[in-house]
Amino acid sequence: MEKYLYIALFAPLVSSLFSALFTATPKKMFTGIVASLLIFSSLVSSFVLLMYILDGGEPVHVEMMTWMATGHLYIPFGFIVDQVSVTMMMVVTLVSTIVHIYSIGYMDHDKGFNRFFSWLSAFVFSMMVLVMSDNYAGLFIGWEGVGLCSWGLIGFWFHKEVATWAANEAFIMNRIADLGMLIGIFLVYWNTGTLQYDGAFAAFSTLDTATLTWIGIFLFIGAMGKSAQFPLHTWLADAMEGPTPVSALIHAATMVTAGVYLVVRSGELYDLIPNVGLFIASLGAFVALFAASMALVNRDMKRIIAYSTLSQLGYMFAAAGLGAYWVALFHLMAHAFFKALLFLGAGNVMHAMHDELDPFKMGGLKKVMRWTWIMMTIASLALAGIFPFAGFFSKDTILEAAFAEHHFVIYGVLLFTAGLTAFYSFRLVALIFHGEERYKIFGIHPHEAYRFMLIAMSPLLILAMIAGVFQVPFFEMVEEILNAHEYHIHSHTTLLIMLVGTQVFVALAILYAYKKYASWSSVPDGTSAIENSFVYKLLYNQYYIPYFYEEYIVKSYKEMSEVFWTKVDMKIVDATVDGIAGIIYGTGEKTRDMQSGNLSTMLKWMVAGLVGLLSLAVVFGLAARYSDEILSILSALGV
Amino acid sequence: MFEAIAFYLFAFLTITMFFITVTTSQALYALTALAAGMIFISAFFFILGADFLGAVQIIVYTGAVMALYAFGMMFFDTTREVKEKQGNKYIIIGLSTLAAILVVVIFATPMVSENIVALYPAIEGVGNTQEVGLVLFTKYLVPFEVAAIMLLVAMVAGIVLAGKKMDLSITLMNDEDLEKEKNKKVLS
Amino acid sequence: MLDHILSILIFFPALAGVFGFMIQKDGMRAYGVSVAAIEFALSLWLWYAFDGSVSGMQFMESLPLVPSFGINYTLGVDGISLFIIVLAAFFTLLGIGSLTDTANVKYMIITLLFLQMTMVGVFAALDAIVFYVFWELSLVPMVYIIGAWGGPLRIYASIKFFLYTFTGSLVMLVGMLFMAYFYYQATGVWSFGLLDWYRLVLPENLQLWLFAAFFIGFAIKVPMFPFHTWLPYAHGQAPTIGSVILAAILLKMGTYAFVRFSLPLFPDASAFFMIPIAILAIIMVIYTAMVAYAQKDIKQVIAYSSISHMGIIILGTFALNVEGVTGSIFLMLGHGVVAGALFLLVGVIYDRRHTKMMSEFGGLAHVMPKYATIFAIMMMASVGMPLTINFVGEFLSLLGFYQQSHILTLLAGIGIIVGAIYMLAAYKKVFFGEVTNEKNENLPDVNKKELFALVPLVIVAIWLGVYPKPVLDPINNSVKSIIQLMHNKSITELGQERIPDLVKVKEIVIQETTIEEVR
Amino acid sequence: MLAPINISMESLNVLTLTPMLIPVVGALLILVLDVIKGGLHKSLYVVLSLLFLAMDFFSVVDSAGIFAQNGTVLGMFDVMLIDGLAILAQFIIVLASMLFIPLSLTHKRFHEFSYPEFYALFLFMISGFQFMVATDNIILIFVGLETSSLALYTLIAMHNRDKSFEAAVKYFTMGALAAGFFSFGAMVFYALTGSVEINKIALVLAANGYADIGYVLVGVAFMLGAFAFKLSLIPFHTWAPDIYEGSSASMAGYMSIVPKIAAFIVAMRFFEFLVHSGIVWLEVVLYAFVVLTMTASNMWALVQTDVKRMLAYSSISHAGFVMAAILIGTTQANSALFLYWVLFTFTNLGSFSMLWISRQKNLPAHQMSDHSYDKFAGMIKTAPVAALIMGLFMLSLAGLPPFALFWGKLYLISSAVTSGYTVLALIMALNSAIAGYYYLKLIVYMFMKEPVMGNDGHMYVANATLALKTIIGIAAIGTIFAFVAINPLLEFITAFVYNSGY
Amino acid sequence: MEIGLNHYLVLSTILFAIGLVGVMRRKNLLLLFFATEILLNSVNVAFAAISHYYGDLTGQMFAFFVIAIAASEVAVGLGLLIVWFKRHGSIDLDSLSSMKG
Repeated sequence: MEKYLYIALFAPLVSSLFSALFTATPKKMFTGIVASLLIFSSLVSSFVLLMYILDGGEPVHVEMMTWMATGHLYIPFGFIVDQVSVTMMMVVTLVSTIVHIYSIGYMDHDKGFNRFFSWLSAFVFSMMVLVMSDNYAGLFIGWEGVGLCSWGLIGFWFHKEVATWAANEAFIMNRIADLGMLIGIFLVYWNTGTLQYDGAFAAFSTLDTATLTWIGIFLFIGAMGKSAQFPLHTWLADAMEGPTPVSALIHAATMVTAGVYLVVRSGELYDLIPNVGLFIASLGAFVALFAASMALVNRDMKRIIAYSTLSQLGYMFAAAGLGAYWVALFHLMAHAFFKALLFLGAGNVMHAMHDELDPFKMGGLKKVMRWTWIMMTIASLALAGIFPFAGFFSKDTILEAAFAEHHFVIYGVLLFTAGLTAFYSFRLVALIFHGEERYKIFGIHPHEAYRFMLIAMSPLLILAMIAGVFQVPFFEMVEEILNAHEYHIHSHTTLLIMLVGTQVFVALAILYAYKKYASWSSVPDGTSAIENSFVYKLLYNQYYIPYFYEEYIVKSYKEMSEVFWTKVDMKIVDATVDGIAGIIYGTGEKTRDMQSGNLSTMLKWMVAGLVGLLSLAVVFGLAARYSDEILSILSALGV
Repeated sequence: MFEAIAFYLFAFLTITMFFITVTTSQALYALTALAAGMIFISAFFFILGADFLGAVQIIVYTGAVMALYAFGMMFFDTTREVKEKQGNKYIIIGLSTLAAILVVVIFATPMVSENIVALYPAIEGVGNTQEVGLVLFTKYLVPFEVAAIMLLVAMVAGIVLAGKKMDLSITLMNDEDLEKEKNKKVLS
Repeated sequence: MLDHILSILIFFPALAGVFGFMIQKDGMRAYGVSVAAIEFALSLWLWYAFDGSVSGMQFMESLPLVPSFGINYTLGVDGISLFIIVLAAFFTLLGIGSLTDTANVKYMIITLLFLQMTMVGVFAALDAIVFYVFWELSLVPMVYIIGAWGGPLRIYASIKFFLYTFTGSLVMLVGMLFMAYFYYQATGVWSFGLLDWYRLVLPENLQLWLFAAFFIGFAIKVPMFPFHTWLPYAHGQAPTIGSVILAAILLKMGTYAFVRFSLPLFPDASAFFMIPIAILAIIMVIYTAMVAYAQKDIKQVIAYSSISHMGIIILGTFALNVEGVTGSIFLMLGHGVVAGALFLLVGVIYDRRHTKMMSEFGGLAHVMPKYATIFAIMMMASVGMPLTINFVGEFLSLLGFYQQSHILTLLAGIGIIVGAIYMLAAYKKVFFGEVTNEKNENLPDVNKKELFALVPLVIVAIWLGVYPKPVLDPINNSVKSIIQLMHNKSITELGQERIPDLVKVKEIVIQETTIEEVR
Repeated sequence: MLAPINISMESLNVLTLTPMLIPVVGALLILVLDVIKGGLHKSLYVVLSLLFLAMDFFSVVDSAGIFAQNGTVLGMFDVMLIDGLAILAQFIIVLASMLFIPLSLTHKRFHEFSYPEFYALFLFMISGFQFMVATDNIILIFVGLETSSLALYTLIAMHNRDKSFEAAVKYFTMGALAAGFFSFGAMVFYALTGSVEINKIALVLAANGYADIGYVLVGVAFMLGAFAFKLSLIPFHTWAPDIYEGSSASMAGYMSIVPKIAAFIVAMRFFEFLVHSGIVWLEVVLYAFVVLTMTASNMWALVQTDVKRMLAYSSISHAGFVMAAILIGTTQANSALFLYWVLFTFTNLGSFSMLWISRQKNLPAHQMSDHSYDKFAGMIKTAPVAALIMGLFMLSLAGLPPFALFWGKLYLISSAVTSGYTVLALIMALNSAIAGYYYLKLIVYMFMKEPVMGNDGHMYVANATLALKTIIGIAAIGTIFAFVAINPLLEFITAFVYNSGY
Repeated sequence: MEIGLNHYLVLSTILFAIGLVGVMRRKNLLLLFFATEILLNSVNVAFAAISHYYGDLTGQMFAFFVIAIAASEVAVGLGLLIVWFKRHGSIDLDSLSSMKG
């Protein structure tokens, strides 16, 4: 099995390096094809491994070589394929294979075609390292690696100012979280003496709660950055400046879920600290609602989907925080499928609309882009959690888990969010595909995407529809290592009421969205009453958080840097040094007149020197001669 | 008693003479006062029994040194009134008075140490000149000879500096000029 | 030959430099490259022959110089110094090989060869005075390089560089003399031998004073905040090759000296000053990173980034445990490679445009894709991306210091954020966007000569990031012996508490080589 | 009546006089030769002087051998004192003189070298210095001092241009005042102890337990004034820059070395016992002298525009630095003094010689003085070897290892450290750093600036001949390879100093 | 009223101080040299006195050599002055200030 492990791991690397060879040359179709094939081979290997694990095989654990070893620290390049990581591997390789193939079409006309595949494959490799590593340090390699590739891919169109800005923002925001992660790793090392998962988990039970809490918090801070949880969420929406396949792969299906993966992976830790878990769950629920609310009014197709991703990540964290790791993981998987599908569909739309993103400028596209319409509708249904699509199985289980754990507030929030999700998803679908063909105003002639792109997307379509089937096998698989409960509400009646109630609520939301937007006819110009209402503005400006960051953090950082340089460094630190030198030089300059060159003055200096010596001599001589008297006087004075 | 009177008298005279020397604006007065002061100093030597020294003082100072200075004065044409720009008088007076007072303060107190042994005691019944000769040509033979070298140096120096050799400066001349001068046989 | 390999390594370039005066101008470059290549090959041989499993000094040589005053020409390498020597040889080779056509190439190469002598000498010296000799001597060629080939402020910069470091090292010299005197008092024999000094246990107050004296010398060289202001000038004005060598090797002398002198000689003082120095290091990390962000000149950005990274090295050094110290030494190598490469990269555009102002550039990724790629790799290495050389060092340094202070490490860790900020911002300004300045439209991409220098650096940066073991192991062994020595020597409770006892935790064999054995 | 005096020749130890008499004989020979046949070329006199100096040198070697066997030798009614200090000082004096005298074989003609009197006076001067160091009798010290000083004044003036006369007159006048100080100081000590021999003075004072401390201090004050003048300690230094500037570069270099070592020896003889007697006043005053001299002269050197004047101030600073050895007063410190001065001889004479070979007769319009900094701009481009050598001397003066002066500084600072003068050691170190600036300034001009238009580099060697180049070569080799010689030198010096009881 | 050694020492000091005044005050070099003669003479008085009171001849020796030195100085000093005067026609020391700083 190790062979498959290595293939799964290194095929993307080979793909990346191969494509990298051609980065400086014009587009070469075969780089895309080779890359896709290599990623596909990785998918196949992952599938083989999945089958092996499903068959009840022992987790595959390899230690390739030593990475760092010093003192007591020993970090190998170790990889493990167990139930959790194989799930992630499947998700990653599957979505990436599809995205790769899709990108051959999507990036067709781009100058940086070869470079794109190099970055994309590099990302897959990093993600594989992230999920397959058997220790925190290896995870961190992948963690940073995906950050790097995300930077490269968001800023892929580096001639665009916004794109590069977003890339840097994403990288730096992630770095903030990475610091937390790093501290978490340090804590793990100094308290358990190892960074290997098995060793560390075994040692956790011996540690006191305070330490564990700190570890849990810091690791979660890392997860917050990567998964764009509040308050580090702003980068995700901005990251939509990257090519859409990137958004599909990185900012929907895989990288952003790394945080969830981390929490799931460290489940044994979070089990020991339920308070932190509750915090994670609460934050997740909050983010779910918070992001969904922003998605309600946004006028950027990709951003809406991005907020939706954010919201779904909130769901995952809510589940993971409540200890329902397998549920979180399952939702992660399901979400990957339908969200990637949604993004790729959005990519088709963008392609068709010449990179227009405002859904209000579209409308009626279903006639031109039939398949895309179908796919996006199904993906939205899945997202909304309509039976029998994938989302239903995963999301409802989260609600059940929240209910079963008696966290009714979280349950309520998540339930309400489910309605919002349905609303904004179908607001989007309705605006894009239904109603009047508003794009005609702008003189755009949309067309359907290449066929092979649609074919490439089809596995996702299928999975979005049927992934619910896997719920039980999945549960059975992961329960071996995750502390998994089946969340059964004791009363079947309650369960039924909940299920049906939720479905009805969601369906109502969908209908409302259709009703409101399916026949939309005009492009809003910011004059309507609703657009000027406080709530609308608040939501549209993302609660003014980016504005706050820009005004109060970025600007003040810039100003402070400027002050540090021009004032502190130049005017204080350096000026002190120069000042000392200047004083020495200046003293020389001022006192050089002592050397007046006049002989008489020179002689006077000599005599003055002598007199100086003599006065000292007399003072000292008298003091020495009358030392007894002086001492007695001094002692009389009480000195 | 005689000694005391003589001391104070000559002390007064030397101080006055030297004072005139350093303060007068007439160069000739200064020269004369210096010569007089030196002669009065020789009086101390006689009082103190250093006859030979007194004689040397008169011969060397009044005879040789003063003659040289007189010659110099004529050469420099400083027999008239000397105009000197004076700087800050207070510095001069202050410094020298301070120096004097400081030393006097110490010197006015008698010495307490008593371990002084005369290394070359005066010999009873022997004239001062003889004694001096004895010490000078035994113990101080080497300094005496070095003094001779010193005088030789002074002589050579005086001849070199004041003679014609310094009239033309080779240092300041270019090579061409030097060749010309050489032809004139002025330079060696 | 192997017995005297260190002497050969030191004096071969100097001798070659002297002979270089006889070479005609045309052949000078070839001569320089071949000399540097031989030197590099010799250094590789040294590495090959080095037994990484031994913790003590190897290839020791000793020759009496002023025996009556205890000064001996003693050399030796251990895992700590070995790699910096190799790096010095490596960079001299790259530097000479990629030298652009400047005025007086001949003198430049001769100067570089002399510089190499001093660099190797500093790291191979095991006698305080010999160390000091090379330490000071290294100033001269560097001052000449800055002053003769530098920018408009070159004279100010070179004088500042010289005087600042010279002042610091003179204070250090006084410290060394005290150290020798205490050794004399303790044993009745004068000695400046480092290994002799290692055996001397000093009372705490003396340790504190001497530590301070050495600290001034080292801190200025590093340079530590607030003694750092010479560095931006030196880098800003120096020609490319000067900045490269300065950043890659010369700065490491300071941090190396901390490990070689301050820690083992004054364990208690090191423990005592750990927190204040860590605070200084944190200021270095964050403050200079912010200052770097405000820079307009790309070279200044990298200059300040050097200071920032040196902060992490200092932090790792004063972690006083194996992880931290090993990490800091590895980071010295890492920063050497990365900063050296970045300065070389800046030199590439400077050669083409004769300006380093970021506002003059923009969109270079369009016209110089290879260049942008290499720059990006090195930038990522600089911000400490895992699997690059810097990450290993930074990770270990911070990890090590975490044992001593959690909160300070957290603060220092901000460095990885602010480091990313200025680097990415600078990269964005130079490479991203449209080509706005028409002068940049036809800039040629990196040429072969530049690739000759850059590609090996990229390879090293990644190779040692992925597989640091061959370097890390020897360092680790030597560091263990130093830490154990410190623990054994420390006399205060603080020292005992802060410096781990390795013997207790795990059996390790500490070998002590002494000068007597060599003689 | 007096009894006839019987003195055995053996007790006189006439041989103790040989080293001093050799130059006297040489000087007389030169004078006689000139009388017999005038107009001989200067090279003859140079070689003759060298010959006599060589003989002098060997005779000092001879006395060194005697000292190594028998210890201190007294002679000529105990006036002559041949101890380690005397021998070491004579070595330095003769060596420096031998390095100096070939410098008169210049390519250009200068006034003083054309006259045999120059060489005669020079040899007389050397003998004066030798007498000065080889005795502890204040009278002989005084006479020797004056002999050499008078000769020196004349030698300076013989350069024969306005500045040199000005320099000579200034030096002379101040020297006369200093002579007054010296004699007054000697008088006070004579009054105190009835003796003019330093060792007896020390004995008597110690026997009295320094009862008349006031008198002692007055005497010391005057003596200090006289020595401070000779050693150019601030504020008695004012002559030094002007005299160095006024005299020829070679003479300036010579003056920075030989008269000072002679004065140092006398100062060492005179102050050592006082320092060790625990007079706080003296320690304070010497401390002040050392610090003031080092620091202030460094500051003034910073602001100079002429290299020779800069070197003059730097010489003052070095003198202050070495004065610290007298203050510290241990065997190590006194040895350090000699070590320092030997190394300083090579370096400083070398750097002044470099100025000397670049001496022009006519200054270009833009050049303000003989050796202004501008003159050396871009020297590396036009005269690389000369620039390298000059740079070498500057680095050595700055105390950069491993060049000569570093070892001197090292040992001297170490002696301060060893005797607990921590602050002094730090001040000395920091002053070396300040000094680094002005030495570097010249290097900056030479190596980093562009040459003035029309400068083909010839002017840097305008005055060069083989003889001058040889001397510079010797100085350069001595400066670079000093580290080889440190150990034997140190052992030799320490043994001699220790065995002389210092 | 016995005249003791101290009297002579004080006298010598006063004379010395007068010499110092002259040295500092005089701008005419020739007259300045007079003052230096006074300095040396004042010391001679003291030497003779000490010699007398201690019954020791060394003081007289010293005075003797001081006189010799003074005489030599005059020779050299006058020589220098003559050269200077030949060039500049002045022996005012204010004319001697081409070097300074």
